[in-house]
Amino acid sequence: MNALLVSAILGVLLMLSSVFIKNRSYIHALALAGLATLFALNLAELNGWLLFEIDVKGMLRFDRYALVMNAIMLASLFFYLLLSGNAMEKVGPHYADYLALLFFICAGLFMVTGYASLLILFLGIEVISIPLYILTGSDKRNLKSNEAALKYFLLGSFSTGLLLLGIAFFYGARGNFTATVSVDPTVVGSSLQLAGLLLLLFAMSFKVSVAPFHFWTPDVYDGAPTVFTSFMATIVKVALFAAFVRLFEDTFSLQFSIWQPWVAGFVVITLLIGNLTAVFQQSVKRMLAYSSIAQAGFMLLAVYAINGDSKEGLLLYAASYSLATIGIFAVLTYMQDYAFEGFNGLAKKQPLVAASLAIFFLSLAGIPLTGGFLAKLFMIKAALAYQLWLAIVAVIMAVISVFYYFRVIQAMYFRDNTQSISPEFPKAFSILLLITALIVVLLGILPEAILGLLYF
Amino acid sequence: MSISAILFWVLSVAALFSALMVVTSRNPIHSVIWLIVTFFAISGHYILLNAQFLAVVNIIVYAGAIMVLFLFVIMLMNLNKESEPARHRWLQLAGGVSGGALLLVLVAALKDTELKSQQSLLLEGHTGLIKTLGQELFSTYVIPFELSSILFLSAMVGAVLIGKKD
Amino acid sequence: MVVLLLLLIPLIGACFLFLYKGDHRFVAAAALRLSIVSLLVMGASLFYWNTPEMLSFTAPWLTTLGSSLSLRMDGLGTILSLLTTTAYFILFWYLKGRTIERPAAFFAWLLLAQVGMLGVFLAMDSLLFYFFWELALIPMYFLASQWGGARRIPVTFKFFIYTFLGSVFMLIGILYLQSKTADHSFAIESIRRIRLTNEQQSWLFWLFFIAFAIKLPVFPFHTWQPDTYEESPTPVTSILSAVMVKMGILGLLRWLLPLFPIASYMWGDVVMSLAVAGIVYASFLAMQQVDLKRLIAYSSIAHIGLIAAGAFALNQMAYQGLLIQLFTHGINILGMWVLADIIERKTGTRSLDSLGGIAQHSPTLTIFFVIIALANIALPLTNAFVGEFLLFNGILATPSNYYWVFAVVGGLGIIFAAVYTLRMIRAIFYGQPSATSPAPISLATHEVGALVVIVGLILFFGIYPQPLIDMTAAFSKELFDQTDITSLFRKS
Amino acid sequence: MQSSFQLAFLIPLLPLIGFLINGLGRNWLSKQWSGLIGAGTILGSFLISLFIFQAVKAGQGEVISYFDFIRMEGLRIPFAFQIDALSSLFLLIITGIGFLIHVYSISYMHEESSTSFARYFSYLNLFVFSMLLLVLGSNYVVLFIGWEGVGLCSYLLIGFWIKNQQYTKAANKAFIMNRIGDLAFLLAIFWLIIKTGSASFQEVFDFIQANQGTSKFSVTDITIVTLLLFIGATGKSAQLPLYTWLPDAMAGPTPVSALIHAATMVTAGIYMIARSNIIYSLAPLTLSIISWIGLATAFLAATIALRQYDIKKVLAYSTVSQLGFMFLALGSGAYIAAVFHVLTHAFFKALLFLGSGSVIHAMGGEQDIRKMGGLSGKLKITYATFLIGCLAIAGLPPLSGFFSKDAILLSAFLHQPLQYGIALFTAFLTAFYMFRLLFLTFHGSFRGTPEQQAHLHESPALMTIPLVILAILSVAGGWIGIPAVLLQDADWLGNFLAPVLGSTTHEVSHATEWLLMSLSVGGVLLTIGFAWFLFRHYRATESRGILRFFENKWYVDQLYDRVIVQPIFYLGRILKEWVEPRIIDALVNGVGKTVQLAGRQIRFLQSGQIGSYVLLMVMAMVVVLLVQFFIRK
Amino acid sequence: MPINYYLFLAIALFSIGVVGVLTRRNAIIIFMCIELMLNAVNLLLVAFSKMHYNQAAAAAIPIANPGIDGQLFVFFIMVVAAAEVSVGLAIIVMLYRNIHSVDINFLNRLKH
Repeated sequence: MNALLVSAILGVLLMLSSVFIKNRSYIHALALAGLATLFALNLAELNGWLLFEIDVKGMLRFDRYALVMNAIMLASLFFYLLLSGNAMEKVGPHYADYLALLFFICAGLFMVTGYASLLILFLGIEVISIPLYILTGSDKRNLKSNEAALKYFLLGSFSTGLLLLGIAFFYGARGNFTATVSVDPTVVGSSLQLAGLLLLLFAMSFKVSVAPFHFWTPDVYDGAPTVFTSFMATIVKVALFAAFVRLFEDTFSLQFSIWQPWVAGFVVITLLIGNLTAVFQQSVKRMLAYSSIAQAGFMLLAVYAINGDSKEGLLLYAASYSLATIGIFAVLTYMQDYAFEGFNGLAKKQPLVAASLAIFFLSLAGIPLTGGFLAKLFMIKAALAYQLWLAIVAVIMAVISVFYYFRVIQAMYFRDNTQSISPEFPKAFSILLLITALIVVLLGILPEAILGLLYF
Repeated sequence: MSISAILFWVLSVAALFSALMVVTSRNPIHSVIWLIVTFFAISGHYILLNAQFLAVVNIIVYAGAIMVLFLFVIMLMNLNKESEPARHRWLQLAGGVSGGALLLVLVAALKDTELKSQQSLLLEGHTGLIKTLGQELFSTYVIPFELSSILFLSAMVGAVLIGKKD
Repeated sequence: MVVLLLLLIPLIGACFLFLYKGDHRFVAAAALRLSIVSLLVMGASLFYWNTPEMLSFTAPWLTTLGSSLSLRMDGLGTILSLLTTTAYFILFWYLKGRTIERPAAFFAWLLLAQVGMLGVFLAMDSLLFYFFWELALIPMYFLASQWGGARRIPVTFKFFIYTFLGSVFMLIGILYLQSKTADHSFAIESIRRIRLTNEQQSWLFWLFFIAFAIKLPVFPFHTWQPDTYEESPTPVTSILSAVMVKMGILGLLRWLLPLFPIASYMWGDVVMSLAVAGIVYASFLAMQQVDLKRLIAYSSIAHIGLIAAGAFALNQMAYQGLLIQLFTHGINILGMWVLADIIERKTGTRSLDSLGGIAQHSPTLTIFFVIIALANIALPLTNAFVGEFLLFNGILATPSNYYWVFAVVGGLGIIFAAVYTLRMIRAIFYGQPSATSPAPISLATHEVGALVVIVGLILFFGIYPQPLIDMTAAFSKELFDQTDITSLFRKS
Repeated sequence: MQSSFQLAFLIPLLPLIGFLINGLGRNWLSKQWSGLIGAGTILGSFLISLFIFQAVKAGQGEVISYFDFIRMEGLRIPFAFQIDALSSLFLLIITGIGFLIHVYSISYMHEESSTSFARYFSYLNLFVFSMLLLVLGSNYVVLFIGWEGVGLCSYLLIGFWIKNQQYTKAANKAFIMNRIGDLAFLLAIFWLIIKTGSASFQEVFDFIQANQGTSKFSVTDITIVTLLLFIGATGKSAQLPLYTWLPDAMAGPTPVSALIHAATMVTAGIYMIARSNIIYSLAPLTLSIISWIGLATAFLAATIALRQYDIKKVLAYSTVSQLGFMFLALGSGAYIAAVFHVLTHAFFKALLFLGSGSVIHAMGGEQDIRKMGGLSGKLKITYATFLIGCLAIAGLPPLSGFFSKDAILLSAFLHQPLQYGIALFTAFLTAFYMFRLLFLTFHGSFRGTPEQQAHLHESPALMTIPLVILAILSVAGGWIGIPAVLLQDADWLGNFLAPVLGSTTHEVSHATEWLLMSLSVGGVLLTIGFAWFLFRHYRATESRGILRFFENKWYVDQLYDRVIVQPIFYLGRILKEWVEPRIIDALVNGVGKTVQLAGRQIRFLQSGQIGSYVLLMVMAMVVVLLVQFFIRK
Repeated sequence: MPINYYLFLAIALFSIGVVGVLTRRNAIIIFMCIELMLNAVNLLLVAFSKMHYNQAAAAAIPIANPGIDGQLFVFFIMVVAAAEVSVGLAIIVMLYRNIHSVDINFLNRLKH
């Protein structure tokens, strides 16, 4: 609640800041300071301290899980701004506006992690989506960016329609929008609620890019300015997953046996399509887009297996996946083009960057001693409580993911640079990247650092 | 057949027909016009359902503001002729069939649904009155109401950001 | 505590070398010293620090998951740690004067791999085991891919992905077992207490077995191995082949057999058939190879087939032989790779067709080669004899109806081993000197030293193998008690 | 413990020390020193063996344990020596003849460089060490260690001239064929260990005698074990079907042929079976198989020897044939006769080989008897000793061969008259080809090149003295086992070996014995006359018919090549070229390829068209709704 | 009127919107079809609102303003739709500026 309100205020502040502050680094600093404040306020709320005492009238509910998730997102966002702030300037002249939109999105993120009414969920999703449409198209001269924006907008609006139809059915069955479980027998078995459930499932699947509702993802991620792709693919996706879990854990827990097989099916299709398609990509950026679909398949296991393991796993996933992906995209913004060949021989020229990237990719692939491994471990463990075959499919797909993640590692470490140009990275950037990588490793060694927040 | 039933049928047929025309019109301008007709028909339904305020808002906001915006953009782009080439035949067919299938499936699924009240009693109650709505909006729904301001802010920033020529 | 020390020494060394960008001489010397320290610590743990407190270490770690940093050195761990430290010492001594591109990274990766392998050998917690399992794999992959031959990238990638695929199945098995434990723990003691039905044992068996079969490798999961051995730089190949392969055997002995004894018996025939088929198959292929490294690679598959068959013989004799063989096979194959490396470096080729007549002018090298090659085919009074003797003896005593088939078909490997080994010796050393090796091959002092250590170990344990038997007797007894089929069936 | 037994460990140790000194110091030792060390250590062993022999003669044998080779729960294999009549006799043969051959070698190998000279002696010493280990071992494992050790040394010595790839090929062949037998031997040992829990002779024999026929050790077990042991013996002792390595082994230096391939190593199989006589006596089926295989080998090798032209090849086949006789004796249950023949054969065959070495030496390396002839004039000592050897092997009284062969024939007669007939015929063949060899080599006119003729000379004393000693032994060696029919209570050997091998008393009348003896002696004399008639003057003749078949060694090598070697080779080729890359690896790679291919295809779903995206989504929705509402209900 | 009728009417309108999205190429028309879908939902919500009101009235459940939630939700949907339209049209105009077309078939730089 603290963070939600303050982030909106910060958004307004940054929106206006461009009028008063001409130096971009000050704006950047302001944004970072704002984020730090948000983070502090969020932690304060974790300890029970609220900035405003507001009667939310059952619209919002910030429980511990939501707050921890927010903390993770804010921390990721902090690293994101540190690593990619520079790249944001290259997109266009409206630096402060981009930041303002980011903070508005932030408010949306907090809405979807802490909603208690489907209305807030809907509003939150829209608060996230509408600025994202704009950020996707923010590279106005770039036709790919334009195209991505329109595709994202049209498909996103379409899915909003599905979401609303689902909510309408839900309302028809229940008479309210409260996102809690209903034990009313006329509600539990009603086909209206069932239809609403399925439509909500489709709409949420769309938002978190779960197959077969993922089609927008590769095109949009590819077309959007890299720095915003990074944001979309990580923090936003994580928040929406939190919302997804919350919706099906609370509201539809009694229909568990109905939707669980469908989610399992979606997991399989998502993993298959995401991983298999990623194998054949020629551009690292597009490969990452598909890989984010594949990772979504893994995160969907958290929905599938609503249990302690899966929720802990989602937290770890949020942290490790976000940090690793943010790091990779941050490096990508420095590259000439996004072909795999661009990474050839990077290890010899930029050992720190290469090592960090290697750790990020290892984490994404789920190699032990990285956060990504433990995250996957939790997910598989959670799934194993129900179905062995699903766990087996998941790990096989994790192995397939090695196919494409390791292409970059191979390029960096095992191939020689044949081109004369090689990307230059500022020293501070390299060190920051390494710190990010070390955090990813730390997550794999001491996950208690994050999971502890849930219980203490 | 009561007057309300007659009105219902008339409005329904009008809505469906005009909606179909939106989809099938070759000329974008016609589509816009038909959509406005649809909105009017829906507003009529709102009145039948005792949602007077929404009916009015629907006409002002949708039929008025939003559709004018559409019209304006279409005019701006000089799309006011039957310029759109037809889609691939089978794609159209597949689209129609899929949409139809969706309709059929949903209707079939919900055909026997247990509704809490079978009949909609027309012209009864005061739910749709502006006063009731206003009171509720600024008490229970004050949080979403305030939060939607963020939406507008960001939409505003975004529209400026995108629309500005630099 | 000493087990932790064994892991920390190479770990610290690796970190230091990763950060240090120094000249070759310093790096090689530092690595050699580290390996000597490791070896000394290992020796001390054998003779002085062999109390249970010193040989085990437990610290809380990943407690929310039910895991802990639990290390213990039992008989199996002892012999494998001894092998690891010895092999590293020999290898680093051998590599002392060698110029390697980016030496610091090379040695650092090797040391990191040592951490992983020792961890696998000592871990008493299944999740920790899995961690180390992968930790050993990654450095090997980087080593092979960065310093390897022309086809290194696809070949080592296949190696990596194949092994990784196997290990994730094992991970599922581990997670399943953990979920069945009473205290939701990954510790081996807790897992042992689970009572599994035969059906559960059966599919868990395969989940684990595939991981180990690929690592070993057991026919027909072996195709990554010859390519990888060929393309890796030979020092890396030697570690892969001498030490890393033992991870798979350890997996069989510590995790597979004691946890799923009934399934091991049920599927024993299948596995042993694969194993002995692999012996013959690999021997046939070894006979056909013209590349020295590929030949040794296939011969290694044949040896591993025997070891795998021995593991499923489910009797104490086979276990005992296998445990000895762990050490002796490591030393012998290490010797083979060192020799292959010497020959390749000094003649510039490893094709049997273009080698020849080396014995004419380089008798010392020839003697080393012949001794190590003959040890490799388990001639009596070399170290491998006792191991293979007990192994075969155990295979003939396996509680299967086809015991004699396994013994006889596996025994064909003895004959074929002689065929390809002698062919190799003849092609490389006999006849007239070839164009590639007209001049005598001189060996540096440290190279001779390393080879002398190997030959010394071969002969010492060939004549007096009892220390190795004593080291592992308790473990083989315990393992047999856990997998004794007759008593298991009586119980159930 | 007998005090002299305490020295027993020195018997193998001395040659081992000799091996180490010669092996490690080969670059520094002069030829004199190498030879001295090589021969000296064997002499030392011989002297100790004599002591021990005396001690054994005086009393019982003993088992001396040194350390535990393998000690684990349920199995203990000590490194222990068994000293009894059998082993002490073999000790004498090995060290005695070994010493003579060492001495001979000093001269024979003098043309080698000092390094390879030392290498030669180190191999010889290692061989003697292994052979001693073989006969001293008190259990099958130590026996096996020596068994493999002699195989290894045989390999090293056959391929001694490493430049010649033909020779090294022969060495490989010898080693591999031996390994085939070794596998069977090993399996037998395993079987014994599994069934009896021990590998020590005494314990195994006690166990089997106590439990034979029961479920602990059934008749099948006995048959299997004895058969496997016998297969092991066929490898080492060059019996059918594993004999073909021995003629090829003639690639090694001639003294090596004398020592290894005539006097000692090849008799290891006989020793082993004699040692295990307690088990064999319980296995009549195996015994009969052994006798038939021995007989067949004897006959086959004799026929081949008829048409060979290489002096060493003839001797090699004769060795195979004589070994066949020994197995015939074993199979007939006449273990003492077999050991007796081992002893006498060691004398005269070593003599013959060394003699042939002397001839080859004189001929400058020529081994083809068609290019010799008339050497008796120049090589008088060699001729005389060679003649004695031929007479001995032909079995003419009172030379040693007569007594041992007679014992074998007698046992065969008692066992199975048909076998006796064939064995007798084979004995005639032996006389025939040996005298063919003698006549072609030493009689007639010289057929070599003039240079060779000029070069002809008698060998130096270091070579001829061993010849003479061996000739004396060949004459007198048989007198330790004179059958009762000729001289009462003169069968000293039988009495000596009886504690180990059991006494053999024949239930046969003296008249029959006389008949048999005269039959064989008369036949041999006739055969020698026939040979004299045929080969006094050599004429080059084209072999025809059956003789051509014999000359080509019954085409056995070709048969093995076609049936075993080539199929293995082609199978290997198929596996390498086809199965490995196209099936197994292709399956593995196929998975990867499938992934890639699937990726390539699936990505076309991503058409870039909003319409198709929405279409797919709607279709998915319709399917899910349809299934949920109308099928899963 | 039976609420079912409203339900079917809304679904029909919604499906027509979907068909429009599927069959048209003009981005603006597609967007309009999406608006049609939203309106179908609005209609449905209002109908359900009425239904809940009736039910509460019939059962005399003491809730203040039964069924008002649905109508308020419609209000928010309109708010959102307005914001969406402003952004959406801005994007379409931007695209038109660059490629002088609003035909979505020309949007295929990003694929596979």
